[in-house]
Amino acid sequence: MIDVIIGHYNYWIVIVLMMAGFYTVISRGNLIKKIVGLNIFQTSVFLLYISIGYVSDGTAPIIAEGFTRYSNPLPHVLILTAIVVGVATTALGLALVIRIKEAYGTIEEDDIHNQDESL
Amino acid sequence: MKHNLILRLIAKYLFPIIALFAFYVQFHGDYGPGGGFQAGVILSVGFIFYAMVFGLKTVEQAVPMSLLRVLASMGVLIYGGTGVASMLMGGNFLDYDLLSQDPVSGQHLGILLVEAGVGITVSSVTLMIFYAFAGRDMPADGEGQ
Amino acid sequence: MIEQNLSLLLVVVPLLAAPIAAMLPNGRLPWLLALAVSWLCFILAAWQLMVVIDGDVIQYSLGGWAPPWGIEYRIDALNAIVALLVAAIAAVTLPYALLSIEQEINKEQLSLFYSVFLLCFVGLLGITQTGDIFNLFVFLEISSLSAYALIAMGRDRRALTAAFQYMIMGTIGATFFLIGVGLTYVETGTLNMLDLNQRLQPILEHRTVHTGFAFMVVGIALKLALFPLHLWLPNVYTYAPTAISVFLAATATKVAVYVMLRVVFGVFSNDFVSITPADDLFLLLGVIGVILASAAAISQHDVKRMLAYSSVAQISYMVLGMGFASVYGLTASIVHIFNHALMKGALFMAVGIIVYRIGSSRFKDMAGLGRQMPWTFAAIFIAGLSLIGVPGTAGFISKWYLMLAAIEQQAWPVALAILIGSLLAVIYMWKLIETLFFEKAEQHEIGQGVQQRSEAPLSLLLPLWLLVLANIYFGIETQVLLKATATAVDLLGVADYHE
Amino acid sequence: MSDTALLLTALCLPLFAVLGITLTSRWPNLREAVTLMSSALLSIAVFTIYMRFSGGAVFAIDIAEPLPGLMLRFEIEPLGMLLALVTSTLWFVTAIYAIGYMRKHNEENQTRFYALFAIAIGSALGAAFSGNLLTLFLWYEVLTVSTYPLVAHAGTKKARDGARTYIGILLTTSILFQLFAILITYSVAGTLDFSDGGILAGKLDPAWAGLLYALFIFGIGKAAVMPFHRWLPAAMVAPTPVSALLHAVAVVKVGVFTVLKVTVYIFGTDFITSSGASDWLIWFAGATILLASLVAMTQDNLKLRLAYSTISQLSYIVLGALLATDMGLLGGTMHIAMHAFAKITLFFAAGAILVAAHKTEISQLDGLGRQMPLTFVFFTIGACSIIGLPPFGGMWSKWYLAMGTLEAGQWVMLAVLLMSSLLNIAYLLVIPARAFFSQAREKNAYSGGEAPVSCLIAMAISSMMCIYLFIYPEPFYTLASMLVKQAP
Repeated sequence: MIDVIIGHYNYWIVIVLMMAGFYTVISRGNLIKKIVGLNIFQTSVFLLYISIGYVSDGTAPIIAEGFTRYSNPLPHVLILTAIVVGVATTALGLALVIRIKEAYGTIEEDDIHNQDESL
Repeated sequence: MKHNLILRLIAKYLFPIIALFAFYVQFHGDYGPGGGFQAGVILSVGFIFYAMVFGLKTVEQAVPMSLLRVLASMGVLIYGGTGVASMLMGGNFLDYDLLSQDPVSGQHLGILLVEAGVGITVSSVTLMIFYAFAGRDMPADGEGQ
Repeated sequence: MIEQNLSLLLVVVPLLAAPIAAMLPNGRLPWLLALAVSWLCFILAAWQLMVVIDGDVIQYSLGGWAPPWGIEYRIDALNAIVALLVAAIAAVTLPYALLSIEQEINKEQLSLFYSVFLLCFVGLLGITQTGDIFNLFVFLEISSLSAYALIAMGRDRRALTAAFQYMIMGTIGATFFLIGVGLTYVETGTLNMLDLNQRLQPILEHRTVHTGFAFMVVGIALKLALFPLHLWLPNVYTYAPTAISVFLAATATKVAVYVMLRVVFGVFSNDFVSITPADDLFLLLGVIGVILASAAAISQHDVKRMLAYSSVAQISYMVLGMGFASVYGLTASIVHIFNHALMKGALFMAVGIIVYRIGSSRFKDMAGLGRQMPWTFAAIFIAGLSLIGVPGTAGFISKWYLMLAAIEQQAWPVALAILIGSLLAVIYMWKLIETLFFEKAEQHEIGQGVQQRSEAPLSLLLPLWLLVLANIYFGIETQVLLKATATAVDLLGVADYHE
Repeated sequence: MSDTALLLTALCLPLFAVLGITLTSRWPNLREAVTLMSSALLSIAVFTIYMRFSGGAVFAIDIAEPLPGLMLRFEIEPLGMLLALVTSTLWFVTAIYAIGYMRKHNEENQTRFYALFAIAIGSALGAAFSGNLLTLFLWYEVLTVSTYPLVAHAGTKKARDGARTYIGILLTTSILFQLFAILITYSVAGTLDFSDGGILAGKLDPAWAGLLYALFIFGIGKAAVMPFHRWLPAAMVAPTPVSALLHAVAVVKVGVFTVLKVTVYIFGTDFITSSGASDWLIWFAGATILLASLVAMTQDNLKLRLAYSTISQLSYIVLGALLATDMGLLGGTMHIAMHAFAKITLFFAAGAILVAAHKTEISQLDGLGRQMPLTFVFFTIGACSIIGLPPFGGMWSKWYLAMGTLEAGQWVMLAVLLMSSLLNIAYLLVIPARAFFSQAREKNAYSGGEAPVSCLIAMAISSMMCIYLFIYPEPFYTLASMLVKQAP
């Protein structure tokens, strides 16, 4: 039992981060906090990918004398792309938040909602 | 921040080092860890750091937004152009083997070009994002200065 | 030379055009470039469909790396249909966009707008072309990110909140998809969809595979606005610039439906679906979606919003087809992907023309407008009939197959729900038609913007009528589409239904 | 002209008429000339088709294949020929009538009116010549949709509400029941082609046949079997020529025509008799005949009374189909033609009274007969034909229907038919009786004379046809008996 918990510690970290991020996205009304939550959520997935690419006792996947076990580089490459996507999303999200702030004067979801309702 | 002598001094010396490191990462990319993404971000970090110390206007004079837009586009075109070039030579898209006489040097050339394109685009886009946020005049309610 | 690189050119041409458009001066040049590219892509996509319509497959290895290691573009009939659809819609939307976008968007943003539009186009085409599931994720995000940016350019400030909401939900969806891809990768060690399919077959019982499947399906369901994950959609379609509403309503969700089809039946296989509750869930959500979204459409005060809810209902039809997991069901889904794009594209265009003239899309502002704008009105009328599923229009064909699928499996409640959905469509379309034709115009209350209650310019009407005529054409002459669909369904490996 | 070309010409003529009417919208005289010309040409074309058809020519064209194995097909058989003859001749008559009526009544949007009218006729013709159930359904729906603006022509709130009921009931029944039934038929039989003896026999469990048949009977809302009859009175808000041609002839006749088609060519009379599919549906038809007659008696509005009378008469035809006997089918088929000529006369008269004297209620008609004697004479002729008195055409169809009930041993239905004839007398003949024999109660009674000449001409033609058809029921009798011979 304890082996299951400790042996899969990377998954536990991923799950905790994922839930924390997801909860932040859902529960916070502040748009910036939502983006922060989204980032945490995405990061947990990056971690998931990176940890599954790890091979026990493996080294970085660089061809060199004396090393025969390498970590799987593919998930790392994939996640590099995913990180770029994440950065783009964050940048776009922040840009939207700035424009929302300019248009509404607030970045609280409830306030924005009230302003639109009263329109 | 304009009066903080130490920072200004360090910034001046640090910038070339950051740029150099960026180029190292860029050109080392086809052998070891590194490549266009990382190099691009590092290079733009150099500019951003400089802008934080000396003000946005200084950097904008050196690297204006319009230039960045062209650079970002050019980067994508270099990347795509490499692919199209290999296609025109009768191979598949991005098949570097055909770019040069022998496949090995072709692979070298190809990845170098593609990474260069990526690097240019990433650094200019990152800078553009920074400009867009930092150069934005926020409504006068005391925030976002 | 061209034929050999056909599948790739469809992605590369708009990809290279996008940065060029960004560098062009603001004005009509970027538009011209985008137009040329979209027409070129349309020709290429039609060519591609002709090649694969008999069941051939175009394989293309990027960089010469053989699959499953390298990224492979793998085109069969299903990809080709959807790619043709995306290219065709872009090719008719762009002529339409010229005037409406000049009215809605700042002059300084024009070249960027068309650049981002092309990026969105690349993303959608890329999704249809690629045979690599991670590459698919990347294209999905390219299209989504550019879509968020395009939506945010809408005139109303609510476009910003709509785009933000869409971005949050879309990113969660994409991340879910990514988790699913990761979990299946752990189990199989491959990302090539064909290879995945083969390697998954022996391990269909594994719990990780099931978890991965669940994550992927939920992720895509967010993107395609499957009820009840549709909350982002009405705002987006309502507040986005008109041409973008047309383009996204006709393509974005359809491409997501394609992804769902490809993942569920192409990657995991029909055998897998039958051991999971996914098919029943599709049926259940489809039925609820059809009824509730149609009912919601009836109570809207804004036409664009009404059409958006109608889209949710129509997407539910496609999901129903997947739920049946039979030849008829999938045929219905694929044909409806195509036909719904035609009818919704036409309807959003027509409403956009009205907005172009009177500056509002609310029912009360367009009372009696049918008399001043007879051609627009006639277009709404015919496209509306297609939406309802009246015979002689494209909408009838897809409803026909869907009903056959339901009757075949004796799923009477579902059959009833489909018919009731059609009736609800009658009600909300008739509400619009009556308003346009019989209400008396209120003189004192007018929306802001241009106030010319007269027929729209030809460059807006022509693309609209092209789509309207397509609605009739594909309701009568369906051989090519049905043949391609039959090939596609065959390749997805769904057997005839047996009791 | 070859047979195929002739058929296509007939089908396209109304479309050309639409084009011509739209183009000449600025010159009303020319526009009406176009309408008259095309209706005359159509009548000639359809009559030529009939001549060739009775000479043994086979008309069949496949236009397109919208669904694999399901053609968009036109094919002529006796029943459709009959409907086409009735529709095209009466279009001509109505066109004459409409010119006088619309001008006298100062209606707006006359171009739209004439154009949509032509579309409606075209789709009725398309339905008549349909070669399979899918094509028939297509035209059925086109007819529904194209007549909607005609019903709502006045644009008032009342007209819009009426039109909404109209389209609501017709579309609801057709989508919810009829389309469903067609789909079930297709998935059971694998085809929708009309074929002698039906396509369902032996493929469908007889226990389900009744249910499917009911889906058809109620799904064909245009046949106005209770409880889906509300649209017909609602449609009376339309201008009178519309009520006359569409809601006495084209639309409702397409409805009962579809019922007959389904009975003969989809189920097959043998299958219906052997499976007992129609046993319980007959009661609906019988109830509709009686109830609608009773309701008609309570209506004071002339057009509403005629509408309920139509509902009742339509169920005669449905009854003929449900009996599924030779005589029943013969009577039902002939009643399509006989009722059409009689009922259109009645509607013409109602419209003439409206444009001339501006009266809509029966209680206002007292003494009007002396001012408009011709109109009321024509009305009486039409009414007698509907009742089924000799020497009027309506007698033949009632006769055969009664024979049909005897053949099927449905004594109750025979009683229903006789009762209904009595009720017809009560609610129809009372109208001319009041007009001729009562004294006008109002002080400033109408004294303006007859309706416009073109209205009178139209009424004269249609009422003379009622008499002519008694002496010489030829084309219709021949066609009906051809149909019955085909149905084994």
